[in-house]
Amino acid sequence: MIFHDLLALSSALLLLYLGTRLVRVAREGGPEAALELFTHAMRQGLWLAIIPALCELYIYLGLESRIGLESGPLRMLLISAFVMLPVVLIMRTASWIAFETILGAAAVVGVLREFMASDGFGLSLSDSRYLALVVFATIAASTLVVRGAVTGWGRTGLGVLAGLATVGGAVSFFSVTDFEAACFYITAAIAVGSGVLILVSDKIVHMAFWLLASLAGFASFYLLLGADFLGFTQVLVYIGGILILFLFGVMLTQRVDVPLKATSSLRVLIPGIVIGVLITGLLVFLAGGNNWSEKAAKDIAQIGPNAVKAAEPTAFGLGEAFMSTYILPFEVVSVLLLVAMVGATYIARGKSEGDSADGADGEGGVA
Amino acid sequence: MSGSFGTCFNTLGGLLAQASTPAAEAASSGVGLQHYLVISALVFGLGLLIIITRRSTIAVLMGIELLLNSAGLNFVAFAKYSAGTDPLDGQIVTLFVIVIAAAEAALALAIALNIFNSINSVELDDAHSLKG
Amino acid sequence: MFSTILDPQDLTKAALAILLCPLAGFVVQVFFGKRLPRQGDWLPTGCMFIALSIATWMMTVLLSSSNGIEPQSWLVAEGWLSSGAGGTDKGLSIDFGILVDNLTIVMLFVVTLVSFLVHLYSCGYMHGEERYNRFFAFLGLFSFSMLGLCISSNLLFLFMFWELVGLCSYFLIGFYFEKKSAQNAAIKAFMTTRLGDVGFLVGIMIIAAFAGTLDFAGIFESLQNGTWDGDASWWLTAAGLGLFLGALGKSAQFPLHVWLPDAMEGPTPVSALIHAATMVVAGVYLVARMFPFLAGPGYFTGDFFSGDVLFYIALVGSFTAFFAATIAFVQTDIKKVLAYSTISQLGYMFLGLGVGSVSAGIFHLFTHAFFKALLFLGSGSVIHAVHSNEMEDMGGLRKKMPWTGYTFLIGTLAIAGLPFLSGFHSKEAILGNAYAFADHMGHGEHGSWLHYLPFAFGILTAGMTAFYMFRLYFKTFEGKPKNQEAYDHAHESPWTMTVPLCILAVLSLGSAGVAGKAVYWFEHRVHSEYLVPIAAGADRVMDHVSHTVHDFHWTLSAVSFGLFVAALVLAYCFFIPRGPFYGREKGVASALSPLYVSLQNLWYLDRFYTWLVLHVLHTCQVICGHFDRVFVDGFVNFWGSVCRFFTGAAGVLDYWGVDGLVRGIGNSTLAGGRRLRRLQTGFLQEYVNASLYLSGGLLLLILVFYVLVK
Amino acid sequence: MFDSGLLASAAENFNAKEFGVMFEHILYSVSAFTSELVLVAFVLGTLLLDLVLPLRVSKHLAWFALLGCLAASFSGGHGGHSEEGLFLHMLANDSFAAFFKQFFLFGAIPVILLSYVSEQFDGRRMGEYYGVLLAAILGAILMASATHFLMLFMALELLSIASYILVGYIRRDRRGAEAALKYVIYGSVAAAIMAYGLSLFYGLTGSAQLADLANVTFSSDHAVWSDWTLKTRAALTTLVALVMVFMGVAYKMSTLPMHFWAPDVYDGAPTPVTAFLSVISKAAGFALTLRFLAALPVENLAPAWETIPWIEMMIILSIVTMTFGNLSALWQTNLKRMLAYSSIAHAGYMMMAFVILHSTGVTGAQALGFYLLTYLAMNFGAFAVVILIENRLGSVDLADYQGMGRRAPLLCACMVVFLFSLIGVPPTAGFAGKWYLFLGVIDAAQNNAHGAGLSTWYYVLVFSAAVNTGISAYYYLNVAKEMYLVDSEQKESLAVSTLGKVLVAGLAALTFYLFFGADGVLQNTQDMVFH
Repeated sequence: MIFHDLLALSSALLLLYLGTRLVRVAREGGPEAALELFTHAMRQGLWLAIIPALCELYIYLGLESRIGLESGPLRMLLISAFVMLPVVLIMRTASWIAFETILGAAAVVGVLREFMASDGFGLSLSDSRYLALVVFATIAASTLVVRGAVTGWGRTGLGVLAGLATVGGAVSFFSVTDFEAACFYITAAIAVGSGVLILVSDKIVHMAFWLLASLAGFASFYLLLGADFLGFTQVLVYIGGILILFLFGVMLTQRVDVPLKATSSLRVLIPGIVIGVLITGLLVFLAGGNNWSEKAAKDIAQIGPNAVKAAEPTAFGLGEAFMSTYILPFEVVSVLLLVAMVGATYIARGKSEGDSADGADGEGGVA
Repeated sequence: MSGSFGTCFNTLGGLLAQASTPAAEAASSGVGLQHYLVISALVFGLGLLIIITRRSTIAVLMGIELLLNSAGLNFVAFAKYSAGTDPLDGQIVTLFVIVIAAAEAALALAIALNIFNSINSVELDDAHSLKG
Repeated sequence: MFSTILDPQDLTKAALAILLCPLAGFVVQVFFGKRLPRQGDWLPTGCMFIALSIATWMMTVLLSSSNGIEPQSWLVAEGWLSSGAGGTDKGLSIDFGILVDNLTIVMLFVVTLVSFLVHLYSCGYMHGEERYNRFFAFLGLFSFSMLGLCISSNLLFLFMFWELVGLCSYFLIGFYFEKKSAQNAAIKAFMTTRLGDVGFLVGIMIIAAFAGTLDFAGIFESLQNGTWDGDASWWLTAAGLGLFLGALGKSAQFPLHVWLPDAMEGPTPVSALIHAATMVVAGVYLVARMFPFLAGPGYFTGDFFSGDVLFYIALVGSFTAFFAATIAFVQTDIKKVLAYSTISQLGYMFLGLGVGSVSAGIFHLFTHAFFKALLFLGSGSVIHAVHSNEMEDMGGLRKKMPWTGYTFLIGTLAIAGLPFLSGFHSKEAILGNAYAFADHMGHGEHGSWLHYLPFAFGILTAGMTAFYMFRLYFKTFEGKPKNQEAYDHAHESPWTMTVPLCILAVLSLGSAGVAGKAVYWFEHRVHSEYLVPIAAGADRVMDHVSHTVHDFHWTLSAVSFGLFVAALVLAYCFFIPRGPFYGREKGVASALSPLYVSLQNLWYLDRFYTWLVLHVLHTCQVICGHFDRVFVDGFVNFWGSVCRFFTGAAGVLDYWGVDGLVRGIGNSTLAGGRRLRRLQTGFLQEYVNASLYLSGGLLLLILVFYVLVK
Repeated sequence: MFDSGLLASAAENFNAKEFGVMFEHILYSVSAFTSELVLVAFVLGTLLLDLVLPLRVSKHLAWFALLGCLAASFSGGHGGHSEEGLFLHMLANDSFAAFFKQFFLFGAIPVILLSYVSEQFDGRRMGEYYGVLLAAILGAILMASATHFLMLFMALELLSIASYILVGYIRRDRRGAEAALKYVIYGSVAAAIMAYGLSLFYGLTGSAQLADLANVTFSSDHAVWSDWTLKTRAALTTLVALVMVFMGVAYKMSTLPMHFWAPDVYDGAPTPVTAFLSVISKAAGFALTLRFLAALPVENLAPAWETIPWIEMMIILSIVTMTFGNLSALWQTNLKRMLAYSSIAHAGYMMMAFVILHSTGVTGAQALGFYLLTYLAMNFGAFAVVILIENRLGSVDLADYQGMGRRAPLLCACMVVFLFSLIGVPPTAGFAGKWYLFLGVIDAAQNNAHGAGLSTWYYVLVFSAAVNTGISAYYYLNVAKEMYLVDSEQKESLAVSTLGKVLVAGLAALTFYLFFGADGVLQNTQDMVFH
């Protein structure tokens, strides 16, 4: 199809761009400079280029299996490895073991899943329960790992979080009645509670941790809503990418453990809190009592409150949609990412003013 | 356990709504659309509060991520529960929102780094030379 | 080619030729003027001469026809600007066209004549000035705009040329831009007239919306069709007042007259051209042109005295005439006296139009153009000689400058209304019509003393005019020199300056040649019919009016002659050394000191504007001090700008306005604490906050509408 | 989960015929999408050429980018406008979209030339700049034609992200960095709020198509509870969603309540970028908003919409925006800041187009399209003069313009033309543009285009706009005054590049042309419709 060719072309051009710049820098500043530029670019968001490539790969595979090629666990492994590559690269320079752990857990999800779905443990879990279990386990494990690094309220909060996640995991592992509701409330507590903790934390790194927990909660929501691919993407992109980026931002711009100047001045704070609370109240008011549509009632009436609808894998559908209905956004987003990437690398480039000194760019103005 | 949670939730919803709608009644013991919407509204509010009250650029960016996530959750929840919709529609929108958010965050951080190189700070309050 | 242009059957081509002459002069002058011999002053002058020749020819065509010519129009560019879904009922199509009728020809003649003489005069007066070439370029552009204004067949094009006239006046008033006062005067003139133009534009919009056309013929037709009947009559009045507001600004009528005296900062020929003969009469022309519209649907049934707008015009005009005359009493700057006299005479013109006699108003415009241009150019000649504007530096100059002195005397007599001079005729026509109006309306159903007011003001002003003009003349040209040094250096001006004076003097006499014939022709018009075509049904009323005017004619002449003589005697007593009260004017003044002081202060009007603005400002400050900066900033800026609008006097303003503001803000800041930051603080989170609040406010506003309105 | 059974069922569901139809449609869409594809190719081309070209040549990539715009403009000649849209209702394929496509491609040319003549970028590699600029143009084009929430959001983000980069393009410049930071944060917040609003609309209609906004319906059976405040809570939701979406687009249009970023960002950004933001970015926002509003039903009102007073809201916003802009501009001494506030004021005028959206006379699309054209000419012109003078003086302070009339006669003469056009004085384009807007509103008031009872509102709107043009005259004339009526000690004339002079003169000529040739231009905008 012409679009695949176009896509391939744009990816090729992208690689060409990167490659040429690297070669150029290498010629002018030697291999060290090139390496530095490369790692710097990776830190600064070049990894974003992976996302369309990832989607592309996923879809290619999805379409292939549609016409009869069975790949199964191998495919998931491939994807996981592919995704982990830049993450690990970043990890190594940052040596954030905790994150490595979390992401490692996220990455084995695919393998585990394949294994368990084939009754490897002799358990027959429904999809949703299984997914929820994985997410909760991830959260709990990572929290416990990270907990050692923090002190004070952050430590307590993490403990609570870990407890919640453990309960969630237990709920999902043992067949509890009204499974979905239990999962939902625990996830909600994690997502919203972590959000509150972001608001009141006094250290930027703690905020990042809480953001991680909150976003993991959202991933869990997506899974509960039957959007498996979306849940994984959330984990990979947000937790694997954006958060790392944030932490780099933190490291590059300020000392990690220094408490922040608490908040803005009162003249912003008070009216800000007032309007924020008002808006929240309004939205909750609207969400809570609106007769949004007829279907919600019907669906639940048909299925019954306690019956968990068997979630179908969404990858096939998404793949098809990407290649048909949503082909245009799919192509446009690659332009968008290209622009963002070019811009981010350009703007965050080192201290040298003119472009003639590209070779010195590698140092990246970093610690 | 679920009972107590559910009661709390429905009491809240009932207070807000003054009368529960059929959808809420049908889902009284389960999780329905409104539950997700309330969560997303709460997170949206939290995001706004973070944006307004925290001074660090990076914290503000985290707030923006929360806003975008709450919008995404809305899309997915509506897609699952609303009439006549293909669930995949909402998911795809959210997928793109995530990707766009990533691009935006990367760029914003690059810009924050850039201003750090100029004024040696990423506090928003320190960047106010343009005014009037 | 000449036969095409000079075709008595089709005058529109000739009108276009007149329009293009000064344009051509301008274009060449602006690009190549500096490189031409004599900096190219002969070029625009020559172009204006050609234009004048054609206009004179048109005038002869007009005069040779007993009842005037039929209106002729020529659509030069049809559908130049069109809108609406291709010719639907509410679509609007605007054509650029040329309309030539009696009124146009009169205006063309006046403008080209005065303009040509001013060009000629400037060759002498401006000689050796910096930017000499540019001055002529501006003069050419100005003449072009004024001529374009007169021949447009379309209100929108009239407006465009109108704006162009304003723009040129901006350049010409600010010609000596080295002087701060000239800069301020230029801005003041432009802004004040623009204030009126807002009304004009609104009027145009309303007309476009209702009539669906902006062609004059189309507008009058819509009036006849009943488009404006019923509920729409309110809009008719609104549109009429809007147009009048435009005229008010341009023609410097009360209360927008404040710019004209300041505008004397421009070179004297410019004063003569812009502020005596052409630009300020644009408003008069507009009212005359739109007369049927302003008179309302009654115009077509002969009931055009009943139009609300016309009556307002008469009231404002007559009051302005009186008001400006009082101020002219005490001015000591020769050009300022003439400036206020101009305002006063323009008031006369509006009085004439307002009482329903277009011919009388335009007649006065016609004669006024000559004697006022004469007076201005004469004063320019004097200023040129003694290098001062103050009458305290003059006196006895007639002996040194006979040509200037005698021609100035003729001008004075003409404006003062000596019988059988041009000014006398036109003033009589206006007063006669004003009396007829008062007589007709005052006895009518809704008649009141208000209807006699215009006439009363008019007759009062006639006497006052004579007095202050003689005061001017006596103090300048008669008696003993008050400043011997200046007197010794004074000398007669070169011929380029005196020749225009003589020509204008002859025209002001109104007894010979073209002017004489024109004056008689005009008088004939005034007593029989109107310059603009009148409806058939109006004949009866016309007859009645003209009879009243005729009956009253001799009484009126006697009265005004009496006033003239009384004013002359009084002026003689005060300002001639042999007179019994010579030198005692100060005593009289101090006896009448409250009146005198207020006159000297221009009836405190300029100050009133300043005071009003500052007072309101202060109140607002106190109130707003406790609001958010949004409101404070808004009001401060707004009132600050209004201050500048009206006063333009930077010195006073800086002290009372800006400093006062700063002080006020300082105090409020102390009181109101940190809440009074500037809105655009530079703090991003405050922006976000403010945006959220504003959005919330927006939501609330919608809810209010939602609940209340729907 | 990935067992063969599922795969088999998926294969069964696969309908080859349906797929074929879709494929046909996509092929068709691509043929109507050529100019955007060409633009993308030039984006990549610019970036790549920058890598192989030496530094001193990279400045001249401007010509390559210019070529890209022209090529895209000429390759857009797809015959016939279909009503079914492109890419399965992702984009509209109507005359409105076509007009704006050409508008943006045409408007990019002055931006590129301004960047080329500006000396702010000297010594910098310009490949990324022009590449990103072209991508921004692509975003603007998509914004004008998007008919799907996702596409709409994505196009807006594409333009925004590209703009952030352009604003911060001069690294290590403190003001530029601050401007970029403010822009990116403010913009992200606005976009996120808009996304939330869109999600609410999605929930209300069950569809992400703009066209389905008309289907917002509420069953009022369950709404008895709410009589104490509103008729339905659902209607309140619609209002909130509307305001939220409006916040997103208002930020692009720089109208109240989301205008706060504009003065600071305009001030700190490189001047050509400021010009870009004030015209192209704004125009894209207006195009998007107009399309959005056009999707709201007016005729045969759906139950939810008949009570939403969005026209009154627009009128109030329009008045407040123009007044705010003009009043704030009065006291500015920095020319870029003044133009920023003036740009806010002009956004207020342009908002008048929204209220005459469905008129039978001058339609909103027509008046807006024409006004944007005039605004393009005059505002780019003004910025061109500012840039050329900034090149020499390194300052945009009004005080430095004293006596400039003698030092740079051509520039200042043209500047006066632009200023008068911005005021709206004939015979310049600004007058014609305003004329059409004003006329449209009055026309609509006469015809009761949006129902009776609004006429007074319309007259108030026109009156305020007329008063506002009066106010604006003050600060525009102030610039003219400084240039011509104030003398300065500096007398030597400014050396201005020939290209700069040609550019300025060309824009001045365009300013006049749009007045005198208004008729011809309007013929092109007359049949602008939405599908």
